[in-house]
Amino acid sequence: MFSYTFKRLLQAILVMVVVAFVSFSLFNFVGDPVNSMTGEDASDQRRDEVREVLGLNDPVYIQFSRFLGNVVQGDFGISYQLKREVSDLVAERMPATLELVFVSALLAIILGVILGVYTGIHRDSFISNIILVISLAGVSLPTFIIGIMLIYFFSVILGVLPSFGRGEVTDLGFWTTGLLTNSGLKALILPSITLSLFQMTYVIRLVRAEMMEILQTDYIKFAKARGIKTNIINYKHALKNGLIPVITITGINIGTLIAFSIITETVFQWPGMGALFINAVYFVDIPIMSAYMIMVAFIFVLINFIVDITYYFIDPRIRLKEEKG
Amino acid sequence: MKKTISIVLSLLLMGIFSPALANSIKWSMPGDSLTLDPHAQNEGPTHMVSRQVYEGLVTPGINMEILPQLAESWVATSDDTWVFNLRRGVTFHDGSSLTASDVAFSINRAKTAPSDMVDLIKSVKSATAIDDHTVEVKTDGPNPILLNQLTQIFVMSEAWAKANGCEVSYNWDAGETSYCASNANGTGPFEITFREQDVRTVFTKNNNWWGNHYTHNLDQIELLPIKNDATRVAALLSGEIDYTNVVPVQDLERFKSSAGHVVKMTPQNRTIFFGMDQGSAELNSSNIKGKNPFADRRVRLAMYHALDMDAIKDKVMRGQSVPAGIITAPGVNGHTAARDQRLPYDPELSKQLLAEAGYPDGFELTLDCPNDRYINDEAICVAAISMFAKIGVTVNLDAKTKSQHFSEIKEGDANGMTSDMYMLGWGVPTFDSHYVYSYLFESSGSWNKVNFSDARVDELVAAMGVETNLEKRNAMIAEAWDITQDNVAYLPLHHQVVNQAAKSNVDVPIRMNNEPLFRFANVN
Amino acid sequence: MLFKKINKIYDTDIGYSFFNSKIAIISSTIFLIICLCSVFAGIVAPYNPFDPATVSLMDAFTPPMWSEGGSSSFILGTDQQGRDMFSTMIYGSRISLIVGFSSIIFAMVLGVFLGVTAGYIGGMYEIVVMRLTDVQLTIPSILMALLVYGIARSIISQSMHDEMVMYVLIFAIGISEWPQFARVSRASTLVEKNKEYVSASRIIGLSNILIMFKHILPNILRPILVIATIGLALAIITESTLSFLGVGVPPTTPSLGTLIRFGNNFLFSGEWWITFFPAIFLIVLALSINLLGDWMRDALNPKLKKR
Amino acid sequence: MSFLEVKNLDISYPTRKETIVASKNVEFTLERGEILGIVGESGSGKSTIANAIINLIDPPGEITNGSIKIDNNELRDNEELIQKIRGKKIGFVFQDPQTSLNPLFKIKEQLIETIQTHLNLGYQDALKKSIQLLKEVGIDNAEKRIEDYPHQFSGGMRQRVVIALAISCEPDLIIADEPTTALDVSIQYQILELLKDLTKKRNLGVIIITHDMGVIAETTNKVIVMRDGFIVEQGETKELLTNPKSNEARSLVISVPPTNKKIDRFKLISPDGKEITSDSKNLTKNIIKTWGIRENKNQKLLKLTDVTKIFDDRSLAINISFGSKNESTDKVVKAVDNVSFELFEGETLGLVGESGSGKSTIAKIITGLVRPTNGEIFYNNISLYNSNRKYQIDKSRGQIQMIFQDPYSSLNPRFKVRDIISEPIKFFQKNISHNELTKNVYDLIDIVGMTRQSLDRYPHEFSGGQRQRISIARALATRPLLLICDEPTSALDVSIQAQILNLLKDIQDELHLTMLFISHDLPVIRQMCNRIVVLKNGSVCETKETEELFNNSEHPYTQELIRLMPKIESII
Repeated sequence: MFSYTFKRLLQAILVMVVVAFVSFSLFNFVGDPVNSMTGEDASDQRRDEVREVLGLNDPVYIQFSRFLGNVVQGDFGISYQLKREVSDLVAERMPATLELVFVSALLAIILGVILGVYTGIHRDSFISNIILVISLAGVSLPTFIIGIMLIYFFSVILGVLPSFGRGEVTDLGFWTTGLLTNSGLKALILPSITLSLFQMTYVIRLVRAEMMEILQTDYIKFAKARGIKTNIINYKHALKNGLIPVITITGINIGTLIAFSIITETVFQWPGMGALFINAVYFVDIPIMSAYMIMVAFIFVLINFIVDITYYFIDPRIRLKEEKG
Repeated sequence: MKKTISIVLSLLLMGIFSPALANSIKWSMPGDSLTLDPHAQNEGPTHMVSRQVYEGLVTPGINMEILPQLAESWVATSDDTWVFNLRRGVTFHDGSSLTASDVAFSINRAKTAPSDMVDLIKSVKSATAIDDHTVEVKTDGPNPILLNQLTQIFVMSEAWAKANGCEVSYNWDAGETSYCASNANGTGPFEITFREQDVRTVFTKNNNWWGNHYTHNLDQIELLPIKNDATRVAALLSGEIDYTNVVPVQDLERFKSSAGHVVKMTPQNRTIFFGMDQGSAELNSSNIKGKNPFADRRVRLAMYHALDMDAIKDKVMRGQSVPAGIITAPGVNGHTAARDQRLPYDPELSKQLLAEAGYPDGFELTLDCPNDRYINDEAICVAAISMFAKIGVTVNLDAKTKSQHFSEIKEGDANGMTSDMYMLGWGVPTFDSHYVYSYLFESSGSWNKVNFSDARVDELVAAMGVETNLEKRNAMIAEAWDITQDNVAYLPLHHQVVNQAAKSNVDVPIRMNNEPLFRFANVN
Repeated sequence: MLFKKINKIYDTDIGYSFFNSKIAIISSTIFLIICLCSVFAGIVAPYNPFDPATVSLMDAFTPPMWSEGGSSSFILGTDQQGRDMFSTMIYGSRISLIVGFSSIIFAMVLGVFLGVTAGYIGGMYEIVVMRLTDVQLTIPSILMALLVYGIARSIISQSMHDEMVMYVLIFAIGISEWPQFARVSRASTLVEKNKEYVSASRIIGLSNILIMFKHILPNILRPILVIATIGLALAIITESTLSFLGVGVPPTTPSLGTLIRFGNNFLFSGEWWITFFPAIFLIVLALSINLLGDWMRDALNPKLKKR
Repeated sequence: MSFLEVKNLDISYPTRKETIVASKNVEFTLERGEILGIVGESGSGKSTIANAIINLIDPPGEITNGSIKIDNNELRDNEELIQKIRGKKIGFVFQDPQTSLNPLFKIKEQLIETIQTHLNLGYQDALKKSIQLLKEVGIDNAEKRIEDYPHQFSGGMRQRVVIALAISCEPDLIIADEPTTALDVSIQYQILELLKDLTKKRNLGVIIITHDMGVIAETTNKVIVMRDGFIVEQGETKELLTNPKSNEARSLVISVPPTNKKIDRFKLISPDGKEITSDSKNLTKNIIKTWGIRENKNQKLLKLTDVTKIFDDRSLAINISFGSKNESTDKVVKAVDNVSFELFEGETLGLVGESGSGKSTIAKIITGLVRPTNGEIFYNNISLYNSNRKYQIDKSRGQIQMIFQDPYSSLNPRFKVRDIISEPIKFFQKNISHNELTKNVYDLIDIVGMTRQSLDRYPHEFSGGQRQRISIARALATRPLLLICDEPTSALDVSIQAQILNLLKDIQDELHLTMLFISHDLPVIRQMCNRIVVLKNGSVCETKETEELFNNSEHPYTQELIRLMPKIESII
């Protein structure tokens, strides 16, 4: 158990270092932040001052080592555009994004598994085919179109749900949440549907394929031969095996969800990290961009670390393999 | 545990039953104020927010006329000395009274680095409190536009600033911050009671304001920045916001025709134009090598005649623009209706001119364009490209975000290549043509990126900077315009129009700088 | 002769499954039509919207033919620049398809090469390659594409932007898709590598390159084909999303995403057709590819026995 | 009235091209306490019948006619009744114990679940019964092992668990579909004994489906021989085996390699009952012409000294990535342990041993597919591995070739037969003309007894036996001196096995090949080899001349292997 955890931890750190390196070195090439801060009618002298203050005149490796040292301490520097500690900005925006991603992931997984299991068991039923066609439409619809459609229908035409923002939020000190107020919950509905639809279809298709395969294995046939009831076979035997890849996909898709929240947050004006990031891209705000990349990678690595550990408990085959070694 | 539950419950109840105020405006624009420190950033949206909370000695009125505010009256005692008499009985939001030393402190604070207002009031040498209600301002020689400049200088409480460690402004560019950046204590009609930057700012009516409370009937203003145009429009349509001072032109018609909404518009002090590099030996992106087509006035003129600005006004701007013949807005000293008359749209003449200049088959080059700076900037460029194509000039578009765009115009791209042709907009905060010359036409002008150079113009620009005889000075301005217009130094496009939309029960007066003055706003 | 060939295809399991799946036939027909239209855009489209000289701004905002104020010369109306919607969409889909196909081929070549070699050679090389895919996977495609795009824009000379932007997009999307191919082809290679025909080839003395790319590669093409198909739809959607975010192809040669982005601004002002038609077109295109991919996944999966 | 009565049973699989008849007019009966064997080659429909009894036929197959009665209750189309008797009245044992158990549930859970489905028992009682069952099927320490997951059991133990599950609810009938095919000889023996034992003790009816005539001979009372869905013959086991009447049964019986004597060639019977004789001399004429005449000098061709192979997977331990689960295990296995033997020109040396004995690894080391950890391999007195333990393939110039076990994976499915055979020819003769190449390929395809038309077809169009012939042709294409046969017939039906073995013998004789013949099947080894090396857990037990080994083996392990192998002669 220990060596298993340790090995994975080591890998996680390795990945993080590479990402940090990539994040910094890549962003180091992008644009000149001075212009984005000073505007078109600033004097040249003013530009030079700003350049000096930001340390942009230093060689790249000094900038990088400075960056790396700071990152370890949670210091991502100061936003070129917003002129605030990036760590503060991220801390401020993170709850919004994580709430959105969390609710979307939950939605995607729960609905995805239920529908996936249904379509996997009832392979050729009419409802299954409808679910599948709809799910494919979900994959084929770009996120931004879904968002625009939802806003147009539910906000502009029906006027029942808000088209932007988080609504009323409650500050718990370390976290601001929209889950405790009516308007906060209402504001969450459209963005989370928009964000989860794409992932949900993935989960549906994955679970379906997995269920279909499992239902043809020998051990399911053997269970049938033992007279085990069909429902128990479907929902106990097959489902448990079928859920294993869902755990994997959850790990991978969290990263995707966070990335796609860039689009959702743009369309819904959701005050999260994605909106912060896309703004940063427009303004070539390197500290925010690199912080965002590192945060996304960190969350991804963390979740996958948890997934690996979860595997250890769920799948006895891995446990045994590791214990032997 | 019990305590936690009760806290959560009360928070919940607060959330659900947050009181709805009778007269409130939910206001939205694409961006937010960068800082509440009134001197840390000289930037539009920042002033828009500050203006509701802070006040200056004088202020621009609804029609940009200069009105007394904290100063009741003033007099210029000599060429370089101004004396302001302060209004009495004015208090800050924290209850302290306004004195002359607060005013002197604020002006001095604004002209001390790292304040961002330093450039604006460079000419102010000193500000001193003569007594509790009199302030003396000394300038560096005569300054005809001092009052104009002072409209942008907001007055803070000296005691409050010192107590909170913001005696001087802070270096916003370097990422510093201060108490005054996230808190405000002004004398204005509204005070800020909640602020989450870029998300939500709440202004509440200041009941102790000195001014006429009946020019507005608001209890509260909520600022909800929405960057995306379509989302902002949707929010107004769905009633989530009441008012926005930035409306995409194509949606104006919808709000206009809607019984539930009102639209207002007025010309803006900003002119959009194309610059053509006429000074370089060769264009970077052109297929013509060894010479610069734009060096030939006929080519520049041909480009001018190719532009159908009425079509652009009609289709791209939905009527929300004033085609321009001069790159300075109406109302600016030096602007005349005659100069603002465009040369006719005449592609045939263009072709003829090109042929005369030796380019019967046209040529090719790249146009640099911002895509998030001016109203429909990118669309204007695309439309212009198809117009240029009709006279045989193949223009490739390179549209990008404003920061990159300005950087590339100013300093060239990553490879040091300067722009051959670009779009730019210019506003004249001083309402005087000299401002335009010194940046755009003077050989050494920092934004003269078309490399226009004319000895006479340089001479005139230098002279008008010190000329105090208004008549003489105006003659110089006129002569300079004659030369530059005749040279077709730039291709003027149009003057932008400011517009705003609101629910029909919301009345916010429109101003040419797009800045709302909520003290004149009403909810019916 | 052709008939015989078709008959022969029909005789195979895949062919049979294809001709008996309405969805497969319909979706592939639609996809084929769109492909043909975009290849022969010059013939199919009534105008060339990418030639600015033929566009007249005064035609802008013409509604579709059947609407009030519509014109028979513009079947689906015109956009904000006066370009014929129908022609613009066809030309736009050409860009979307070129970017989609090229980026997937790029990702496939890179991913399959790395995956096959990693699976076959193993050892340190495999570990490095698989770690690389891990790192790549921590940066989701949209993010990656935004990054690559930003970097490319700042290092490529501005006069080259227009020519380069397509390659940049292809590279950006391709680089974010390759790990899929690498993973699948490595996993399949690991399976194939242990099959006895590979051992037989090694005993004969064939070179590793020959074994990897002549013997193993053809046998792992099926799963690769499936992810390539799904990936194509994804690449097209990614391209349109990037264009929607404003970092795509230049507006003078709009792709479907660019059209939607511009059209979106006119959604509330009544000019719905500018965004509606490209959106529908994009959805139909992506849907037809996805349906095809979905069918292919089931048809090519040997583990799912036919009923 | 019998306990189980099957009458007139027709089962068919409609496909898009034709309807495949899986069984036709099948009729048989079974009494309690009786073991019925159903035997037949692959595709004869024997498994289908077993599945039909409990209505588990894979779709789209269906019973089109007939009746299945158990204790005079009609089962056909009576889903409700079938559901009740599955597991309760009829226990089922599948072929592969590796895949029959759900990997994510403990043995305990699977047993208790089954028991509680059918018997009205509380959890504790069910648990007690489960432990009892495990003890009954011979699992030691049952109280503890019941907490284990399936993968913690070895193959034989797992099959015992499967049997425990099958008998958990006191069934009257057990249907065992190839219950020992995936197991080693010694385990097979134990499982069969267990089944016989249970039959007696519990007075069960048992149906064993198998392709192995030895199993039939040693286990069953009655036997049914099937072919193409028809019962061609049925009767008392002894009667049928000693005096088969139908051609099919005769073919089956005479194709079985005898365990008690060595025969020159297997007799082959065509479906119409005629004997098939091969005339390979004619066919090899051309080959010999191109290869040149070879003579056996009885020289040492291959020599292994102290060859050891350790699989150490710890080096791969870091290779575990996110999401994808790594298949490497952290353990050190000594697969081959100090093995030495010699091989002389023209002889056939047998390597025999159970799974895990290292026999295949030795073949891989000789062919360079696996690097030895230690030891030397000399081919014609030249070491095949250099000082860096790198295989020197040019030292043998394709003279060592191999025939593999699995005819389905040993041919590249994307290559036409012509390309499969011509690739090695072209590799060794880069400048060969097209005509000559074609001629060579024709010679090779002729010699293995295939038609020339088959050259333009793909491997999947052939049966297992035909593919094995193509494999042989490919191996011969490099003009080898040494042919390594790694279980070449263990995936084949017995009559096909006889054909392939005959072919190998013919080719060896004509072309003067030396062979290393690897098998777990002692009777086959006896028929093919001059000398035999017996391997256990990677090391050599003994090496002896074939007849000497079978008659006077010294090593106890060898003795046990010989004792336990199922013998068709046991009944005759």
